[in-house]
Amino acid sequence: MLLRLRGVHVSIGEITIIHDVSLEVRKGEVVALLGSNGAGKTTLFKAIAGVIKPSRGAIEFEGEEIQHLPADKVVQRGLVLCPEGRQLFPQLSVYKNLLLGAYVRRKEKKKVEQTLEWVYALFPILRERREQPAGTLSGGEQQMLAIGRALMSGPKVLLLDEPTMGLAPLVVARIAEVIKEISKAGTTVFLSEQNAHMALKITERGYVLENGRVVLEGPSARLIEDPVVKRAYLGV
Amino acid sequence: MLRVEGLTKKFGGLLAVNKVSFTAHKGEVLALIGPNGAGKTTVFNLISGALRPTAGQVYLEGKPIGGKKPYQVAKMGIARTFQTTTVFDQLKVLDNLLVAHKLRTSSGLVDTILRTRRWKKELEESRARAMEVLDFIGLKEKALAPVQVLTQEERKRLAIGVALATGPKVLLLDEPTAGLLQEETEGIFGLIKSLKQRGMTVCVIEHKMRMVMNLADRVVVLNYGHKIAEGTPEEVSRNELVIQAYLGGEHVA
Amino acid sequence: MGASGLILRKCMYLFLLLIAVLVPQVVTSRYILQILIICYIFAVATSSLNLLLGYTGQVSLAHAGFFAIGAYGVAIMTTRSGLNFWWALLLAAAVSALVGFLVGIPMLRTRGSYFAIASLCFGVIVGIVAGSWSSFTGGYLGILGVPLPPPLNLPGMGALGFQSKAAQYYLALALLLLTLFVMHRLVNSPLGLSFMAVRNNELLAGAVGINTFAVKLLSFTVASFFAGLAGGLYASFMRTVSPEVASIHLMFNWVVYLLLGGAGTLAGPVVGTLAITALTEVTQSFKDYSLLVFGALLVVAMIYCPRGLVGAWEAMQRRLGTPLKRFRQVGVRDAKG
Amino acid sequence: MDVFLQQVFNGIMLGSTYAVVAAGLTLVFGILHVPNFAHGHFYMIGAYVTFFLVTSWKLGFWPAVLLSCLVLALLGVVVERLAFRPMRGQPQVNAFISAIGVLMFLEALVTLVWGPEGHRIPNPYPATVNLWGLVTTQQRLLVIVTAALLIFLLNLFIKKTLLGATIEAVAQNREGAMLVGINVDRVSSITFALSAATAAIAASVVAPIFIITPTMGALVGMKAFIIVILGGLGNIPGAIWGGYILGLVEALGGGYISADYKDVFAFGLLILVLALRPAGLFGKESS
Amino acid sequence: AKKEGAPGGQQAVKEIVIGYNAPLSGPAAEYGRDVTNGVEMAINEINEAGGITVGNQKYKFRLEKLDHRADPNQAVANARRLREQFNARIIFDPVFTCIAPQLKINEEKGNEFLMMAYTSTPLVDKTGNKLMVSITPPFLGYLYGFVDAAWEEGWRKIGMVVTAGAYGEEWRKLFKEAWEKKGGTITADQPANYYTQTDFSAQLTAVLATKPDALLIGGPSGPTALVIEQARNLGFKGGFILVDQAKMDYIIDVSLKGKMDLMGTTVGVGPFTNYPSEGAQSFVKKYREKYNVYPTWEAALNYTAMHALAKAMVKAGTVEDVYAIRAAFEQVLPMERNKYPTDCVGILKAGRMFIPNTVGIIRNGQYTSPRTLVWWAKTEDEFKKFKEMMNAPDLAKWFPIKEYLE
Ligand SMILES: Nc1ncnc2c1ncn2[C@@H]1O[C@H](COP(=O)(O)OP(=O)(O)OP(=O)(O)O)[C@@H](O)[C@H]1O
Ligand SMILES: Nc1ncnc2c1ncn2[C@@H]1O[C@H](COP(=O)(O)OP(=O)(O)OP(=O)(O)O)[C@@H](O)[C@H]1O
Ligand SMILES: [Mg+2]
Ligand SMILES: [Mg+2]
Repeated sequence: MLLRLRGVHVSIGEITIIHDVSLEVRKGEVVALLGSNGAGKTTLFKAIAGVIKPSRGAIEFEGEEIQHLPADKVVQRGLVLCPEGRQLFPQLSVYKNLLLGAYVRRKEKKKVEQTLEWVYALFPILRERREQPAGTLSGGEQQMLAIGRALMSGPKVLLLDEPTMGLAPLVVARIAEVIKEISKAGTTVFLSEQNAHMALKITERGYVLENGRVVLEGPSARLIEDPVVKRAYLGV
Repeated sequence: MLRVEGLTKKFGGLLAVNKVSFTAHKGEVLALIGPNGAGKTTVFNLISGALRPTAGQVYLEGKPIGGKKPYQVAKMGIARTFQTTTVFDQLKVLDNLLVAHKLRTSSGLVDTILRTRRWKKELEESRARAMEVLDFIGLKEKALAPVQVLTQEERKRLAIGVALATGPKVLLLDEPTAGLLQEETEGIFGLIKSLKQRGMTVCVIEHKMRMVMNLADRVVVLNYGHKIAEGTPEEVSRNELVIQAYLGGEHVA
Repeated sequence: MGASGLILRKCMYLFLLLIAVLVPQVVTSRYILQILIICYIFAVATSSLNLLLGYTGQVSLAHAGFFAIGAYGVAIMTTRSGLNFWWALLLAAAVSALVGFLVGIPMLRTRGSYFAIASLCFGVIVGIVAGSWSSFTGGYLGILGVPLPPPLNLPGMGALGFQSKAAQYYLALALLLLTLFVMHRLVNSPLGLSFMAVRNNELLAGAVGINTFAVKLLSFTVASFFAGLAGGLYASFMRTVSPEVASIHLMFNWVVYLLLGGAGTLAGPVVGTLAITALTEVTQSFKDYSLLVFGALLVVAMIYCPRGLVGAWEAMQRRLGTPLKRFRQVGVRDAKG
Repeated sequence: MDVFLQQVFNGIMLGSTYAVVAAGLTLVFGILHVPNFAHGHFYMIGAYVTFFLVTSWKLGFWPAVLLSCLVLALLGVVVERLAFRPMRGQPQVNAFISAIGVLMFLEALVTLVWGPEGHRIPNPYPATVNLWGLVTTQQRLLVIVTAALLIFLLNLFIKKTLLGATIEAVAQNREGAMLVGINVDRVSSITFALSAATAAIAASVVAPIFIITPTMGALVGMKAFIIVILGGLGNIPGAIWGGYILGLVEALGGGYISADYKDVFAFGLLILVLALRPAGLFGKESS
Repeated sequence: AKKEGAPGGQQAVKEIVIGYNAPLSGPAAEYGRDVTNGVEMAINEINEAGGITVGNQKYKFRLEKLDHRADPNQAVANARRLREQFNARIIFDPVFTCIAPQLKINEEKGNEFLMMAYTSTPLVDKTGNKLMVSITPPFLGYLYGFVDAAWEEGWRKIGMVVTAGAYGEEWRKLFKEAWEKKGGTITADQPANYYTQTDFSAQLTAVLATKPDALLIGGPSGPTALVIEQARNLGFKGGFILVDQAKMDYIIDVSLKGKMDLMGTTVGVGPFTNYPSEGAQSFVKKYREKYNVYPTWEAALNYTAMHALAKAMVKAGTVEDVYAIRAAFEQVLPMERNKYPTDCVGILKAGRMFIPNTVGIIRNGQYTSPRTLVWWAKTEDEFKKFKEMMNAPDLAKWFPIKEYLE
């Protein structure tokens, strides 16, 4: 088991946002996390990545508890979050953003070079915009950069938080493909999405989060057929 | 109603918008689509005065508005929303609308301090207008709530409400449903539809094609700053160029 | 806000006002009255700074400059041209507002820290001019013999003199109340909302038709007017002016009063001024260690009450769940009652 | 003409200190967005520590400067930890107030320890030199050379090293930086250490020419803020140019404008510059 | 507050609080400290000697210090606090801008206090305040004294790099007038800000280009020393005239660490540390031992003034009636010869004590004996009478200043 959550609670201020969530992601899987607006997907991802601390429960990564680690230590272990809202470095160039993505393995120059080439191959537009400050990219370009940056560290598990938000259909399709490619290249992907169509199409299993609780889980093919999912997430 | 002629914008060496022209007629919904980075938001910025065009002109009811400041453009009757939802999150819901309606009032400093009859009258009018908008966007119950307690979808509604409260002739909406669930998207969809029924001219940037197909009277497609197609949704979605640049082989959204 | 909350709040304000009015009847100490008088004057200056910094979101560091313009204006007009104090006060405040308007035009083109530093430069310039233009300002020695306000002839009440400390106290209190009244009306109006809109999001404010530059300029001018008014009264009560009235220390003090009281609240400037002044007087007893203690306290206070005393009070209220809920960002609705 | 050259030289010497101090301030103010109004007080303490080491510990000048640099780096870290880190997420003015608290504390502390009177550091290189008609002292030349070297190294560090890039990254997006594995707290500490250390060097090399007093930092700090803004926030070359420009303006103004008003011109000029270029001389206006 | 002192049947010793209102932090803190030390030392001495007896009551003094940071507002608040909370009827203050507003409240009925003002500006003599004693020699004495001394040195062309601000401006204006009346010329006038600047090369370069015989310089002593050093570094060989704010002994001993040769020939306020009188020398010794800092004119003048005050209280037979105490000064002065570090032989109606200006000259790196200017004597005879009261009568010179010959 690569990633396992046991009874995780997360509170921000006085409000508890995540209640007693337990879930698992196995090595090599692509898993979806569905949920409406404000269900707590982002919060849960942030807790896994160490940006916020869970108030209760345990998060295990490769068999070790990591819920007490700060975010940078979590990244070092190979668990990387590609955050909602992208969180780029707006005044740095695209290239420097990518380079900083490889911060945790800055010593392995060769590997970083290779990954950079791979990322440029996945998103050719980034190569074109190499020297442009990240803040001046269009929304879609920024999203690609964010994914690219997350990939630069060579993660074992990639947490993708709504990578297709506000993107053109063509790009959504492109990102879906990229996710498949990433997965093929050996990275485990945990994907939070509102675009249930896309998410369920490319994943094997899924969890549905509502009001901070897991209300449904199972193989993606089965979830697509679930009437609740159909009405709320797929539209009839 | 709103006419854009030869609009061009250069950022350094980058031609973000290149000689784009189109017209939005009164009471229609015009959708602006195109790949990421095509220049859609930039077009909105140029129309609303947030950016100065490198070349070209924008006309509202025949009057040129190019080169005007955003607040002047708003006064002339063009209201907009932003791609990332922006409302005044330090104010209450009602206050968001009141401040948006302020451009239709004329009370000044002295009126405010003395609370003159004009001030009172205008405040009443503003309130009435704000309540009307609140009713329309379905946030009447939350009038006195601080914005922080609103959900994402409610904020999107409020953003549209803020734009409406300025009393516009033309409404520019930049991805009003980004990040919303299907169910919620329908809600915003309904909102735009009823706006159209009331005769509002709406320009909308959208990536959700199903919404575009159902809502738009006409569609303008941008790619790399150029207009590559214009027409009814059906025409556009059959257009080879558009399929190649934007829609891709099969599209479901 | 519930109606009962509103009434409760009103009662509290009335109660506080009553206390303020009764002070000179109970307190005979000239020392305490002196401190309170200056506190009220500084509270006026801080409140006007609040309009800019707290409500419009523009960190202006020029405020002591306008205070000084008011102070020197009154001093010069009363001692040189023998103008009646009251006219001089009004005129000096008007001059301060005019200068604010004129220098606001270039300075407000800048934003954020740039504006802060540009305004700081203006404040420094006023200080230099006050110290150097000796034929006009008396140089670093300043101007001596500024008169007290002459008696006011009130219909039916006879002449009201300002010789006594108590009378001076009431005058300062009246000025403070006037300022708070004007601020209250401004803040609880669409105009005030437009100030807050600029603070909150300038881009959006422009998009909904607010001339953000004009709003900032208006806020700057009004703030300058009240700073000038405060300065004028200060000159008269101190009976002298010197370039210290333009010192950046004075201005930093006000920023501290404002932030520790609670920026963006009406009560904040008053609470902050009273609290910090009291604290300064207390820490004086630490002698050589007073600034050490004061400096450390400032940091600690900023850490534990980032939104100032009023903010901390509100947070406490919220936790206790009493109806006295929101002082902050009072909406127009509240203004009606 | 000779006089003019001499004035230019005077200006460059003044500007050298300004440039270094302002560049140090840019690191924390421009990049980390901490309006450290106590930066000038770091400068002051740097001078005092050197003074103490030279006079009480009888250390040589350069060892004293180096040690002072280390002490100040430590002080920078401590101040960041205690006074600025808790201020994260609050509006910038809050940190500004905190900085005022810090500077009051530091000034009072130095006054307690060393008294309010001025002190002098023995001048290690007092000899006068005559460079093609320019009259000056070795120490002044040293100030210019040290500043130039320091500026060069600092620029290299920020622009060319990954650690430099991480400082910029943290500045622009703290959460983003955490998510790529940067230890944000450590970067803040390093930045403060660097900033305080450069101030200490600048103070230590000029102090032998001047007098050190507990209040010497206040004005330098304020000028550093003005320079940082003049050059464009967060723009290190801008701050350096700004420093030299202010030095030259002061020298030429002091020499040619015969009035108490030269500062009025200098500050007025700044307002004018900002009115015309609202993001500073070298800043790009971001929309 | 007056506390009951020793318990038991003996007569209790009461306490008189002396208020001290001065800058104890900020740029003027050093100055404030020097003044305090003087007052404090006098108080300690008096107390150790058993205090004073007024009527049949024994009193000791207590000094209550408050910091006004040179801020007039704080100064007034402090004054009120001292008067009210500590019942201090005497307040020392060494900053004119802070003294001025206090002179507006010290005659209030029921709130009277005696202002011990350490300030040389003529403005203070014109306030007509009846409860003020000013305890420095007048500014004009130095100005005219220096002009004469400089002329005698043979200097004719003077360049000016004086501290900016009105104090400096007053110096520049009056010096220029007086100098040109003598027939000299001013070659250049480049004021510098001694409080904020540390490098004066710019002004010096410009002024030295006009080849003056001597420079009129000065502001606070520390920066003045820098000006001297920097002028020499720029190759200047001529003389210096120091405005009265700068003290040459402090400059040489503290700022220049004894590098006397830099001074060349310099005219300025006569050095206090080697003032040739018993009173001064024993004070210097005591002071050094006690405070381990440099004794200045500020300390010495305030020390003497505090002693004069104590005597005045005894003479007046009251510690409360400040009008009577003020009036008693006229009776207790002159102070005995050589018991005190500075001369203090009388007092003007306006409140200024008769303290001579001391003009010192360093010639070719050597001190010469200073001269003390008796500015208040109307006639030669009067001068002779005063001369006999002074610590070092040989140095005295009659130097009437018409502004003060009431
Ligand atoms: N900093 C915060 N303070 C208070 N409440 C918060 C904060 N962050 C998130 N929340 C609340 O927590 C809940 C879950 O938010 P979260 O962002 O995790 O949802 P999400 O599923 O990612 O939604 P979305 O689809 O909009 O991204 C929401 O109700 C939100 O309002
Ligand atoms: N201020 C700027 N400076 C430089 N380039 C810019 C600036 N603003 C936008 N651009 C560039 O202009 C192009 C058009 O951007 P725009 O934001 O208009 O795209 P868009 O069509 O709205 O895309 P999306 O759907 O992703 O939001 C992009 O390539 C972007 O990088
Ligand atoms: Mg989310
Ligand atoms: Mg866009």
